[in-house]
Amino acid sequence: KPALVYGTGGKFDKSFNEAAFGGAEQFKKETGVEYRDFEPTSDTQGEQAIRNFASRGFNPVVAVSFAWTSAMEKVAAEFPDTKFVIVDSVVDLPNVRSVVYKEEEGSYLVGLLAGMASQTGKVGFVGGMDIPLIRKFGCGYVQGVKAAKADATVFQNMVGTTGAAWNDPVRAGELTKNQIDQGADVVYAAAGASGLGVLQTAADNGKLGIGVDSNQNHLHPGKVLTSMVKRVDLAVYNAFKDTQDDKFTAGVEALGVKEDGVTYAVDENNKALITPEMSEAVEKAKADIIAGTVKVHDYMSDNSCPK
Amino acid sequence: MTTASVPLPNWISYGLIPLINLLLAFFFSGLVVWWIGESPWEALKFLIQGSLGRGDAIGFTLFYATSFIFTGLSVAVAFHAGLFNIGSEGQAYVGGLGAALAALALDHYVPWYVTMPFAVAGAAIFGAAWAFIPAWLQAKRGSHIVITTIMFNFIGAALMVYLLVNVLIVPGKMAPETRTFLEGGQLPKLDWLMALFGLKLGPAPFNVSFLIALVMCYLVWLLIWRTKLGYEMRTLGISPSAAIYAGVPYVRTVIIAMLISGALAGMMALNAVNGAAARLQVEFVAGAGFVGIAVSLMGRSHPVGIILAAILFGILYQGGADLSFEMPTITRDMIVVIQGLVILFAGALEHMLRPAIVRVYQQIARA
Amino acid sequence: MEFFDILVSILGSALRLSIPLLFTALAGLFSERAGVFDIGLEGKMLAAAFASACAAYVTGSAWLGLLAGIGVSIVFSLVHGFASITNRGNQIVSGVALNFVAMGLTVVLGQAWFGQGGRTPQVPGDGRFSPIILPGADAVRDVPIIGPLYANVISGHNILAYMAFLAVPIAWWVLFRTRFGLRLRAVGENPGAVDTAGISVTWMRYRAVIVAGFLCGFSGTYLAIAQSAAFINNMSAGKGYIALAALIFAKWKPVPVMFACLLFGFLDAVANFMQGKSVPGIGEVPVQIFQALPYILTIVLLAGFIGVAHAPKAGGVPYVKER
Amino acid sequence: MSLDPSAVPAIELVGIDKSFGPVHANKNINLNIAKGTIHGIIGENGAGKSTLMSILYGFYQADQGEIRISGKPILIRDSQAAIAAGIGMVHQHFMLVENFTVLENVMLGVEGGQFLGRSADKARAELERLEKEYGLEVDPDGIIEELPVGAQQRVEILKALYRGADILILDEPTGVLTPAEADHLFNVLRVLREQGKTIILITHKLREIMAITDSVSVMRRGEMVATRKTAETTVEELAELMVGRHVLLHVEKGEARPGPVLLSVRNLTVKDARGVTMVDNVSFDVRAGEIVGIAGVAGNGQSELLEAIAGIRKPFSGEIIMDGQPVAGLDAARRRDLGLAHIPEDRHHMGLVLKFEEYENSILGYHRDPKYGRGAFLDLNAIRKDAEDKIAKYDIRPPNARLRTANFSGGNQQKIVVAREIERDPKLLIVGQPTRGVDVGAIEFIHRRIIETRDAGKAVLLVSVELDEIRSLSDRILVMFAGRIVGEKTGETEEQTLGLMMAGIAA
Ligand SMILES: Nc1ncnc2c1ncn2[C@@H]1O[C@H](COP(=O)(O)OP(=O)(O)OP(=O)(O)O)[C@@H](O)[C@H]1O
Ligand SMILES: Nc1ncnc2c1ncn2[C@@H]1O[C@H](COP(=O)(O)OP(=O)(O)OP(=O)(O)O)[C@@H](O)[C@H]1O
Ligand SMILES: [Mg+2]
Ligand SMILES: [Mg+2]
Repeated sequence: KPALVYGTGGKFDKSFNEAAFGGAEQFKKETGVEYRDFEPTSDTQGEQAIRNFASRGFNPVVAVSFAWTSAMEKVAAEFPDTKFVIVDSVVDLPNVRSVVYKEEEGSYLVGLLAGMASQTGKVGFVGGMDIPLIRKFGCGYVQGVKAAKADATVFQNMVGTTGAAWNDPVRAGELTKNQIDQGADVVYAAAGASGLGVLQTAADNGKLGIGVDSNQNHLHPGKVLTSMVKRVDLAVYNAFKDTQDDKFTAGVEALGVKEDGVTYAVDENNKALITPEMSEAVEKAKADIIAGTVKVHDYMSDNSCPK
Repeated sequence: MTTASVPLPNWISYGLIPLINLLLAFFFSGLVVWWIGESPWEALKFLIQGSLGRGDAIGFTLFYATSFIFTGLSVAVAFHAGLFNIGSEGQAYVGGLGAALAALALDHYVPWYVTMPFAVAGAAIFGAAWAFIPAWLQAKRGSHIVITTIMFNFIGAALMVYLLVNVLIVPGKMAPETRTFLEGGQLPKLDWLMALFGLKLGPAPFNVSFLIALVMCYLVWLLIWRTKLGYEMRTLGISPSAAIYAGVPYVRTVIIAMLISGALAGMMALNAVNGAAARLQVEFVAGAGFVGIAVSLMGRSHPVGIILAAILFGILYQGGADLSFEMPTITRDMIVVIQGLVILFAGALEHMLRPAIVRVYQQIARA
Repeated sequence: MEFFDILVSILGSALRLSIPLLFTALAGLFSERAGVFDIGLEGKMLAAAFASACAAYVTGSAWLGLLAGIGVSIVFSLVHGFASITNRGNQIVSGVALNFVAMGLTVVLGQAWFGQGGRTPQVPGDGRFSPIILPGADAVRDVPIIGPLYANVISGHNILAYMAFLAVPIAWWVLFRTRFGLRLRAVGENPGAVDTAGISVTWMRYRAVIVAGFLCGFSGTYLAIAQSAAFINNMSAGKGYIALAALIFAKWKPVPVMFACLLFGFLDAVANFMQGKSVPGIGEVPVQIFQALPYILTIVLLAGFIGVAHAPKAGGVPYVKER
Repeated sequence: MSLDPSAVPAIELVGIDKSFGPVHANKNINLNIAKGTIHGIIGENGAGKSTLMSILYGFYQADQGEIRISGKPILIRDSQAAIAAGIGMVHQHFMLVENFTVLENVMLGVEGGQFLGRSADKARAELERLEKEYGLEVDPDGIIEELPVGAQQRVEILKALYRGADILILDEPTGVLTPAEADHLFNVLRVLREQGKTIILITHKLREIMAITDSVSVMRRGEMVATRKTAETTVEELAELMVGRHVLLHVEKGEARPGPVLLSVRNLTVKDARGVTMVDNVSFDVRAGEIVGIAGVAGNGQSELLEAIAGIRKPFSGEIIMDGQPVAGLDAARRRDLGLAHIPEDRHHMGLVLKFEEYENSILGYHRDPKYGRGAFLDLNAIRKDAEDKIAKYDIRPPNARLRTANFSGGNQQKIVVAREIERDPKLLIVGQPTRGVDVGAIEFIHRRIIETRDAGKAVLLVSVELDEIRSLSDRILVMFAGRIVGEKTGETEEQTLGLMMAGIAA
């Protein structure tokens, strides 16, 4: 019986967790196998939830969000025969699969679009909690923007430095407003639930937002340029599936553009916003990345971003 | 006639009335559960099973209880001196720094029992330090300690986050937390104690700081009811004017009471940091400081009462986790509701039932 | 972007951030002027935010949201009244208790109803109070100085924001120019005098806390469906306490209360703006400093460097005739 | 002025009964007061006078009994009802909003309209009219806390008149007044009587009863023990009725053998919180083996003087020398170490912690004494033993050291304090209102202890508003008026002479 532990954002956060939920649902639809899930509302609950599932014989136990890293380290060691999957972080244990994404690549693509869509040549980035992972988003985004407009400016802000930062749309909105006041006309939100505040503010001020994790274009049709889709659903789906057909492999799995782990979203909500030359350019960039002719720098490789 | 000044026997004032208040709090909590469409009885069942059903469950329960004993004592000591210390949360948080620094400094070189006294001292000193400024402001400037301690909770949080994110974090790690302490920096679990009762502790982080907590209960009892300082604190707490008459030094007493209160709050970190997580994490206090208020009110600021109340809340916290796991519609925040209701009924509404009970009592007394 | 634009931007942000403080502080003003201390402002704000978000989401009407927010907030006030007025309980303890109830209940219900980790779903357009562009805002936008000030600072807020500032003179007038205000202030100074004047102390105080609830309803609603578009766990984030501090800082006077709230709002805005930027001379200042600034300032102010603030004499003391 | 018995009385109280928890403050009280008369009520502290009046004014609710106003039974549920029935009251402790203006205080509750603006002007006019008519000058815009007590009392009276009271209750109005103010007050009362208003006057001062009332009732321990036409009674009779037996308050005591000076006060000035001078450049000595009494109308600075000597209140200037050592800088505890004992005026708020058990109060202020425990700890056994000894020696009832202090009666509470302070056998004993709210038996007991203390060669400083107490105990009497010591007399001095001095008239 597979089990899924969400991040603190909650199951229907229209973003990260909802994507994970989607993957699990798809698995259920295809295989008809039931699964259990749990939504911790505070950091302290994660460890107990993971342990509870493990001790009740659930397998695999999938935990999305880096917040459960240390919890996973502990519990996975306690239950060596159970298969664990952690998303967005690396836990180096024989029974743990760590799924990480090349967010820099996806961010590069949306950055490229942002750069082209911006009239002012100024764009913004609002991150959630100030951690390397989010800086990685920002770094890829900046590279994309510069690729489109070498002289463009990118304002970068972080909502906060604790878990609360994922849950503070008000502050996120204020930061967005600041960036808009400074001239930004496209703002990329990589801030979980706080991102909703970013998109809201952008829409309220007639500017464009960029969604993250799952396709958020529909939140404000015509006001969301695109979304950097992170296929968390894939990670969950694969985890469940592989364990079922016991093809489970431990170790690090890095999903990038090539593996279709990250991409940008186009649907009827934002078709009008993406001009032919934009889609042409972004598709080319995509091809180049896959071909390896374009190399997007990964912030976490050296904790720094090329200026 | 008014019943306010009719004396009641202790078993009613300190036993029956708090019990009834507690039951009221639970009754209303039950209503909430019922309101969101779950069965209160089912919920209660899960709550009890999840907190007392298995060895590790009991372990977790006592683990939480340990934290609450510390914070409960913290609130109680201040309360006896007439001070309402809402700052235990922040004092515990900052105390964690002291405990962690001791562990980080020593764990490479010495076994845990050598580190422990330093960790205790560190936690106590940092906690007390965080209580000092509010205490001083209350004593010297008369700035309301309730507001100042609340403010210090926020300031403490900002300070700790800054340190964890920019100073103590392990480079390259995502989560803002210190490195994991080695054995030498940790407080060992109490498996043997559980074993005595034929229980398996399992993964539960029930650890030595529980014993430290019990020692503190005894010391606090001594302080309040057996020492001259305690006598002065109680005098000040009950009747400030009598304290002046008796020559109780206001400034000194207030500050000392708050320092002790802060130190006790700080020691809560021993349980969470050195005992359980073996590292200093952001927001590790997780509300234990506030639970202390409820615990102290329920326990009538007496160590024995506090131990009982702390265990009760331990049951709530551990059982609540299991409950929310079994009944996903009930999140663990249900505990916060119960906690609030307990404070409301055992604290703010403590006199609500007294007149009625006095009448009943007088009926029986006459008959 | 040169200094003036920055200023305009910060001022606008400061204004937005000070609104919830203003409503809440005014709420505290009425309650405490009547001798009922209210640490529970925080909780009332939170409960109101949740109620308004739910109502607005379900009905799609911002005004019904406001109504719900006010209603729930008043219910909390009444509980506080029941504990501290009728049962003469400790007012601070009661306030603390209600804060916990609000903090927990909102998440429990939110999770049970919407399954979004305690948040409510996004409230669609009409469910929100959206910015109002004051007449001529766009016209004067390009006029130097006043143009941007009018267009970006004065104009472009939602109706609640303007209500907040309207509430200040009204509060003043009610407190100092009406019978209700006279009695309210009297009951906070010497309930005995009010009682012997043949006025019910209890009823007076209840009315005061109800007004407080009413105003907290606005601040909560503003948080949830004006400033943002949904309820978020613990979204009041200590604003209730800051408002309380502003109230003390302003020595329980309406107009100073407004300035105190604007000051705290300004600090918050600066904190947001400064983050990531480096202060000349000092270099990059950690955000935490700015985040802690309002609290630190509060301490400094409370330390009496503003001169002793005289709380209403009967504040915090239940009215007990017979021992 | 009509004292015609056939006329319907203005006020009839029938079987009024009231308890505060254990305190039976009013026991089945019956009282008739004729219209257009001034009726006095006297009684010890704690006798139940204020309670009875507060019931008539609807401030408290009687547990039983009926109130009739000019014949009609009425239910006085709250002060509103009382005011409606034409009753006005000036409370023992003023009921004024201190940071309001006089006008605001007068208007409170009868604002005449939702909005203050215009109605305030009307009120001002009316107020000024009343001030003229009765000669009760106060500045309508003065802030209460800045007014002298006398003026504040005028405001209270104006409040009542403004509400159109026909029945005016004054609870110990002269306690806080200078004689001049008191005389003025009485003139006002006479004017009111001429106008047919009915007045009830509570006081401890028999002189005043004789001077102004038409009839008088006496209360003792919650009961109404007698009512007399003033013309047909005497001070002696009233005094006897008050305390329940023939009073010879003169305790027999031997000659004083004054020794060396143990307390000397030099140019002491004390100001209260508002900066008003309460003790004004006072100097005097107290010698070993003598009792020095300080007489004076309440509120003339005796309390402040006492507290300054005890180290509870900071002097503004001047010296206090105890046994040759200046102590102005020391706190209460240090002064105790030097051999000071202090029986405070207010046992409920200073002398005792009512929530403590008896034995805990038996060490209040001396808890740091090594005899009650070494080092940081208290030796409970020693303390309880010690407490039980005192209980036996002072016949404190019930004899139970573990009983909550609040559950002792006032007299016994007072004995607890007296025992604690006197058993220290101090060098210097300062005593404030030792027998306030204490029954006669206890009074004599306490008086004897105080004299024994003197005879044991201690210095005793006694402050009391009860002249008889002062006269019967003191070897020397200092009379205090308006913060000054206006003269010194011996214990044998005539009551009248002292009275005049206390009034600030003769020296
Ligand atoms: N509000 C109250 N609650 C409890 N007990 C009270 C209250 N007011 C008075 N008492 C008690 O009732 C008794 C009578 O009090 P009361 O004030 O009527 O006496 P009094 O005759 O006015 O004394 P005094 O001459 O000092 O004014 C006293 O024992 C007093 O302690
Ligand atoms: N302020 C007070 N607070 C609490 N209890 C009080 C208060 N005043 C009086 N009491 C209680 O009321 C009872 C009677 O007090 P009071 O001062 O009237 O003494 P009393 O009735 O005159 O008795 P006696 O004077 O003969 O000792 C006592 O139990 C006393 O503790
Ligand atoms: Mg009286
Ligand atoms: Mg008495």
